[in-house]
Amino acid sequence: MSRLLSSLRDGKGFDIVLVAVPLLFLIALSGLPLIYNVVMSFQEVDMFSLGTFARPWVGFKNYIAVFSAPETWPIMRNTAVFVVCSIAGQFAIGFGLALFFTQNFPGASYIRGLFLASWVMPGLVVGAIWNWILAGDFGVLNYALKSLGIISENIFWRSDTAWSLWGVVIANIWNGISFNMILLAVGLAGIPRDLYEAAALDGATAWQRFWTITLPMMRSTIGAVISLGLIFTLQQFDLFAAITSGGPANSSNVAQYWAWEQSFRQYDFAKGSTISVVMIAVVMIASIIYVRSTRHEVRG
Amino acid sequence: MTETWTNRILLVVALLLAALYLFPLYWMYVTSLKTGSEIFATPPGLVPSNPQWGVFAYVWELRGMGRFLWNSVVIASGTMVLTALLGTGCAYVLARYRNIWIDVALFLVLMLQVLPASLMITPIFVGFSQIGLLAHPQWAVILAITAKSMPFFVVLVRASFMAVPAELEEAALVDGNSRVGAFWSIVLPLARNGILVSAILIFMQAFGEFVYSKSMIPAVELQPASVGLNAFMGPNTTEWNNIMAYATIYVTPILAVFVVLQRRIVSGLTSGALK
Amino acid sequence: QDEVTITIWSLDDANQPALNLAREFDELEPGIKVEYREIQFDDVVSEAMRAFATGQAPDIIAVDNPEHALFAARGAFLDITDMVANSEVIDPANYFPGPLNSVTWDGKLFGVPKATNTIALYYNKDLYAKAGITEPPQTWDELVEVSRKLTDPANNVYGLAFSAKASEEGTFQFLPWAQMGGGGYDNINAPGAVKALGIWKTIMDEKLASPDTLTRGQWDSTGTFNSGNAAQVISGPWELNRMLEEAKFDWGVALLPTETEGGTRSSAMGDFNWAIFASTQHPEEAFKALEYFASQDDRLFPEFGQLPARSDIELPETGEPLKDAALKVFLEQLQYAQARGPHPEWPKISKAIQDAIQQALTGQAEPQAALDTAAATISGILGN
Amino acid sequence: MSAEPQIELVGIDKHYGSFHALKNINLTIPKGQFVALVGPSGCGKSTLLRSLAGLETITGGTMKIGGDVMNGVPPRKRDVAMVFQSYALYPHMTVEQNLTYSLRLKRVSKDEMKRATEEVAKTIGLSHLLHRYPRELSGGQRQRVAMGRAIIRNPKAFLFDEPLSNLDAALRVHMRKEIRALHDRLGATSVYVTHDQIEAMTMADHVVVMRDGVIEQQGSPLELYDTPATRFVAGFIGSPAMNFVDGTTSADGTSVTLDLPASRTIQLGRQVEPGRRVTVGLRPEHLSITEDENSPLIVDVAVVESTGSLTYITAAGDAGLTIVLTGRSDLRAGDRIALAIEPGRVHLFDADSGRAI
Amino acid sequence: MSAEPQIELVGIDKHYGSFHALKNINLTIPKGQFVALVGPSGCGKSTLLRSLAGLETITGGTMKIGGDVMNGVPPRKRDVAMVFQSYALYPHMTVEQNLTYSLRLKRVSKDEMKRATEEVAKTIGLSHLLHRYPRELSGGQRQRVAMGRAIIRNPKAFLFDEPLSNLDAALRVHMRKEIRALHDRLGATSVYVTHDQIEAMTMADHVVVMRDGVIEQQGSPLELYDTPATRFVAGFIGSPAMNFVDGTTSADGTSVTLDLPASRTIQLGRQVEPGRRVTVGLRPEHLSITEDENSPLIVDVAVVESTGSLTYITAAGDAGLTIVLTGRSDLRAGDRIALAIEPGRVHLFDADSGRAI
Ligand SMILES: Nc1ncnc2c1ncn2[C@@H]1O[C@H](COP(=O)(O)OP(=O)(O)OP(=O)(O)O)[C@@H](O)[C@H]1O
Ligand SMILES: Nc1ncnc2c1ncn2[C@@H]1O[C@H](COP(=O)(O)OP(=O)(O)OP(=O)(O)O)[C@@H](O)[C@H]1O
Ligand SMILES: [Mg+2]
Ligand SMILES: [Mg+2]
Repeated sequence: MSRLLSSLRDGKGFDIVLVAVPLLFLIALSGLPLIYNVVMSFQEVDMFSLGTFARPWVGFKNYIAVFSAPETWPIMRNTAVFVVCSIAGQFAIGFGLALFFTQNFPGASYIRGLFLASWVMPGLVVGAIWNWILAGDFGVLNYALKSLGIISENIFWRSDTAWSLWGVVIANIWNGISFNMILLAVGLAGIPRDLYEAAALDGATAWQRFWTITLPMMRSTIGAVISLGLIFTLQQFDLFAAITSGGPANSSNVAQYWAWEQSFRQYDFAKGSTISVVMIAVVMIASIIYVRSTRHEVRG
Repeated sequence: MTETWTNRILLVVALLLAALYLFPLYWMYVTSLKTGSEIFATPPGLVPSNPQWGVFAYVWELRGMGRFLWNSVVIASGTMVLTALLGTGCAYVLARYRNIWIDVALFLVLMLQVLPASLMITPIFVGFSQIGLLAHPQWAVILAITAKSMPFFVVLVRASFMAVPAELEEAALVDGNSRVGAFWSIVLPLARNGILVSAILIFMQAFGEFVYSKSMIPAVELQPASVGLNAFMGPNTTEWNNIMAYATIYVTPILAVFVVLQRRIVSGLTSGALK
Repeated sequence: QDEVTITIWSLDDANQPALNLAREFDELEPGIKVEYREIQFDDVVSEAMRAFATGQAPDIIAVDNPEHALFAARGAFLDITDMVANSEVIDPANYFPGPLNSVTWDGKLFGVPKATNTIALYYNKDLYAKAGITEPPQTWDELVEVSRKLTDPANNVYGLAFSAKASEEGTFQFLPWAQMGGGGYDNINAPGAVKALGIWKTIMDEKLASPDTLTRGQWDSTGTFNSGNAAQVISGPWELNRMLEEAKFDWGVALLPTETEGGTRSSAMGDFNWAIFASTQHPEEAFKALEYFASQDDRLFPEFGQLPARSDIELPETGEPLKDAALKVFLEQLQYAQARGPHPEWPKISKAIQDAIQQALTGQAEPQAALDTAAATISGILGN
Repeated sequence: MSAEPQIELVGIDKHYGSFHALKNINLTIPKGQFVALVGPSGCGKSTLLRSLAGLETITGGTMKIGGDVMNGVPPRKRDVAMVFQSYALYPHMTVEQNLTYSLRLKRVSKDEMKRATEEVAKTIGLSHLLHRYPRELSGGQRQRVAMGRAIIRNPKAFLFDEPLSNLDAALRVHMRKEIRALHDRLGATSVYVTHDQIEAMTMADHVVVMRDGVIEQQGSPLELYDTPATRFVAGFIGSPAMNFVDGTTSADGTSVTLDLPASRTIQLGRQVEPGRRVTVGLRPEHLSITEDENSPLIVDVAVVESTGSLTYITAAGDAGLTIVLTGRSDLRAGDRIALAIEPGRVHLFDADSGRAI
Repeated sequence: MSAEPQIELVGIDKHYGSFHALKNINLTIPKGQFVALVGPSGCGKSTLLRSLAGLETITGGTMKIGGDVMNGVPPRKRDVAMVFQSYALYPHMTVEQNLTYSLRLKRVSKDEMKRATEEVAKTIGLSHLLHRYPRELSGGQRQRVAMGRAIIRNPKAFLFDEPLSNLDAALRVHMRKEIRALHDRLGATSVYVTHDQIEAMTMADHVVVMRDGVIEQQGSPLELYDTPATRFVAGFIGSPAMNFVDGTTSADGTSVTLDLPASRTIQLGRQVEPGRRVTVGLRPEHLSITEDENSPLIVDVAVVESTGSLTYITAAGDAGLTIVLTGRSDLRAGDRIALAIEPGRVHLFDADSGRAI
């Protein structure tokens, strides 16, 4: 008993408890639902059987159905474009801002805080506002672009199949700037100053210092931010619901919205789960890449 | 002299960037002050011609926002505390070691948050109803949100712990502290930037959470402001100004608080620690 | 004595009938306690399913009429045919056929219509006058013609507004056209339906309606009519109050144009139905509540602005000339309103129709091909 | 001072991955002893200290402190104080808080803490900087805080890892005295890593010389100086380092012929195995300049350096003999000088194994 | 070596908030000179070096390198190499990458980089550790990497901040030679901060003694040793430190009466102002033990310490005189000894101002 106690205070027991409790909690609250979804993707599901695991098994039927649907590949392509462009945009802008605000000019820290706005605004409201901003006829974005002479004809961000996905990407980039910026700012704050000093003496320009010191030292933060960005982007839902509903003609539909449509519009839970399982597979690959990348992290 | 000038230029640039970025927020503010027809005017009016200041008091009263906001605060605080309690230690251990088990744990942590809430709610609802947790809906929601946001917290805070030199913890151990104590008095304060910011983000996320609360809290008295807002935002609404006023009341104080709080991200927390 | 609690879920808020009637019923019946939960339009079915699956379903629920069959066909709703037969308050004969049809499955009654609505053509009389148009269009071609005249890009005015959104709203708006053209959900590629879609395509291609029609719901589309940015709009009576308040011009309502002069009329039928869950412990009390609601149907319009689904209720004058005129048209249009389905797989059928609309309007498929695909999908769902 | 062992290391092994940092270390330190641990950079001194503190898990062997086996015992329960080579100051605490951290853990009373802080701050000369943060200190000041943090305690053992390396000479002399006085006053056991010969020789009761993870020799300071067991120890102890010249013992075993250009012979003053290849060790301070024409060592001066009190002369040639003279010298580069050495001060090592003969 | 000034500091001031770290520093360093910067811990040495490198913005004065004013010029453009007191190794780079960082920035060819790395790695003795990361190195190894990173370059000036403090004696001697050889080969200008007297005295052409942010004295090493301008410099240069005893000059000004218990008089060998309060400075190495009964200094031995080659004797009493003897001594604590000093070696300082007389 006292050995156990002392291990808890001083030894491995401390570590094990710290990890085990949250992991068990997570497995119970997130793992089981995940499994529930995976199981459903192999079953036939209707409203009566939502409350149980025991449902007729159908093997890969749902998968075959999903992959033979004509909209599948366009939607997958949209998803890829949406994810890649959103993350690239969020990260680049977020990093740029974070770097900008490391310049310690007066007011910097307050103004930086304002960039949390997109995180704190409720998804419903964000969706509605972007809906207006992107509206074709009376939207502010078109108005601004026209006033600046960038476009002459209104762009129907929401209803033009060529633009609809980009409309949501823009909104989503805006949405993700906050968390990218603030987390990268924290990461930047953790880099010892003297490394920059040494690099400056070694003749590195600001640009070279960024590439050779900042980026590698930020490795763990960047890995975390991008992998979380991926997950958030793959969960972005409000914007689709508010702006395009995946339309027109699925031109802005993405896997997560499609999965939701299948489950909660068509009430085809099995198909919804199947799509989400396919998404899980994608995230799994990304997670493995992230976890592997942590091998090269630098411990302070 | 030159320094103050660069500072001024930087400040101006910062303000411009903020203005650009904050446009949607601004739009929320002006919309709340506009009259119904002004909202859909073409071209859009950047400044309300006849600001309806009374809208805030009106919405506050009408929707009983005090109670909603209080519920939001309760849920968000509960989530933040629970997440921080469970997640901080986990992140610390995941940062401290480097082996295959850590990889597995990290992988699990990431994987466990991949499903969107809308797909998680059904199994969670079913599970909670079976163990009777739905009788305490706010608790149920706190637990559910915590599970959803913890991986986020863990991955981020882990990155902060990575920046704390291991030697400092060792020094504390030699000075006679236990692992628990060293963690508490040395490692934690030095990782506080990351923890603080992540906790803020979690709080804000939980403050706006909506999918779980909507499904698990049937009683209006216990619902958070997000659900109150949603109830208000049916597909056929004319009250955009009221909705935006609601959103304004909902968002602004919390944003203001955290603009101030996040200032504590200061650089060089560990400088001077090591030779 | 034991007080019985019954739970009612509905989307109505404090300004709408269900919540008020439920309160009244609670007051009225000392032995019955009513718990009321307001649910958002989008969540009704999913919440209900989840609750039903975990044994926590309410006693009474209000569901959108096309989704009624989804529950009825699975036996989730209580068969109230016999209760209605014995009831002194509810008489099926008093209801419009459309709404009644939507609560019927397999010849049995699984609920009571809560209210009803339909769509018609609103038009801006001022803009008509400016364009020299005197009469609202009677046929589809006339509609296109009139819209062309009314469209005025320089002033940000479109000739027409409607919704072709990829949601139930799109189906709701298109189905009447298909039906007027001799089609239906089970015959969606009838030549008249193809023609109807062709007309829609013309309207979109010529920008007689805003491109955002593709992603905008009826409510927002009507908003552009109210602000003078569209000269006509196809929408329902739920807009009346807003329009009275916002529209700063003279307007009128006309029946939906038909395919040909004097051709078949049709319209959509909307709004919710009451149903009792089969799992209820208190079927009698629940039915008593439905009876109370039905008994108050005559208050729906004067107090809450909703149209009762009943032909035996005379709607009183409101004193608003515009509104009263409009109401007449809607009541006439209601005669032709048809229920969607009923079919337990309605969401999937509807989805096939939406896909066809969107494909055709975005130019990804010709109307004929798009509707053929939809027809094939639907017939697969219908099991033919 | 009693002789009961306070620290006992038996067969300690430590691997970092595939790198074998400590190899079968056996060491017994009696209570109250002051042990200096010396050895070239990277030989494992810090590793040994860290293992003693419980910061590294040793991969083999038994470690006892105060008679109790310490393998697996957490640092907290070992009751040792340590000065880290890298300082490891708590960056979020002021100097004062850094100093009192361990006392606060022990819930020492406010008064006593105050007294102790003042005393230690005076010893390390930082009384005026108590409210600074580590990042606002100079390198030497940081090191002094690290030192102060250890000596404020009253532990079973002190572990010092080059605690004075960044201090100036005067302060270093002062601290040396203070540390030794503290050690004596507390009767504690101390292990002291240093690169400073004078520190090792003057402070320690016992010196342990390490090399590549192995204890090469241990003994009292003068033992190591006078009778180094190996060529390595001989070269390591003493500054400037001992000069080494290869040679062969004469047929009678009383002298050595050096491998220097004009083959020279030096007397040993004792008898060794004849005709053997040896390395001769000559301490710079034992070489003196002589007028004797027959001196066995005649060299050309290459460099003359003076520290003021001493003069270092480096001879030309491969061997590059170093000579230390007291005071100044008028010699200049290029002068030819003859060197003398007392026979009793010649060290001999086996040319192959390096063991002393 | 030409005498054109390479580094010129005029009236340099530096404040850290309210703390005045450098006060009106004036210093001119000719091209090719090797300057040692010494002074007690916290006197501003690192600050001065960092200001030279452009890492601290000076708050006053003008700084020129190679004739160009450097105030406000970024570090990168100053073309100086620096060894940081805190090493500042790049933790995410291997030893090799750390070493070659500056070369890679200059896009030096692969071959040349390889050659340079090998050469430097050999000099610093880390050839076998090129693929390790800094966290896997011992303290001394880290310091050597920091050193290597500076010397792989070919800059206008080298700035060394205690670059050898964590190395053992043998390695230090080796590195000392290498640094000086490199300096001579490149004809660079070097500023070298050290606490090691021997380093300062043997490596430098010029020594600068700082104290509390002020330059106290500068000159050649032996100048400082022989004719310290102040009591502070006298005490700082030379190890062990000079002994100081207060006293009063005699009426004829040729001797001083010390304030020691049995008032003693020592001869000065020169004439000074009579009846003046002075501090007498006696270097430990200039005191010798004499049999002369009339010796002016008779003390009791308190501590005898031997480093092998030298013996330090500390006398009892407040003054605590230190004496250094070559070789060993049989003296023990408690013995009474008489000390002699040559009159020419007595230093005199004004008792108040500390200035040399
Ligand atoms: N950031 C700072 N804020 C306040 N004071 C500082 C700061 N950095 C250094 N100092 C003070 O400036 C003085 C000079 O510091 P500096 O590092 O130059 O000393 P140093 O001569 O290098 O000493 P050492 O030999 O101990 O390294 C010290 O007293 C130090 O406490
Ligand atoms: N984490 C590690 N991984 C691999 N090798 C390591 C690690 N830490 C230390 N070493 C190696 O172990 C050896 C011993 O290191 P240690 O720090 O004990 O040396 P030291 O004797 O203290 O040297 P110094 O005098 O330079 O401080 C060194 O060669 C070092 O490179
Ligand atoms: Mg070490
Ligand atoms: Mg310094």
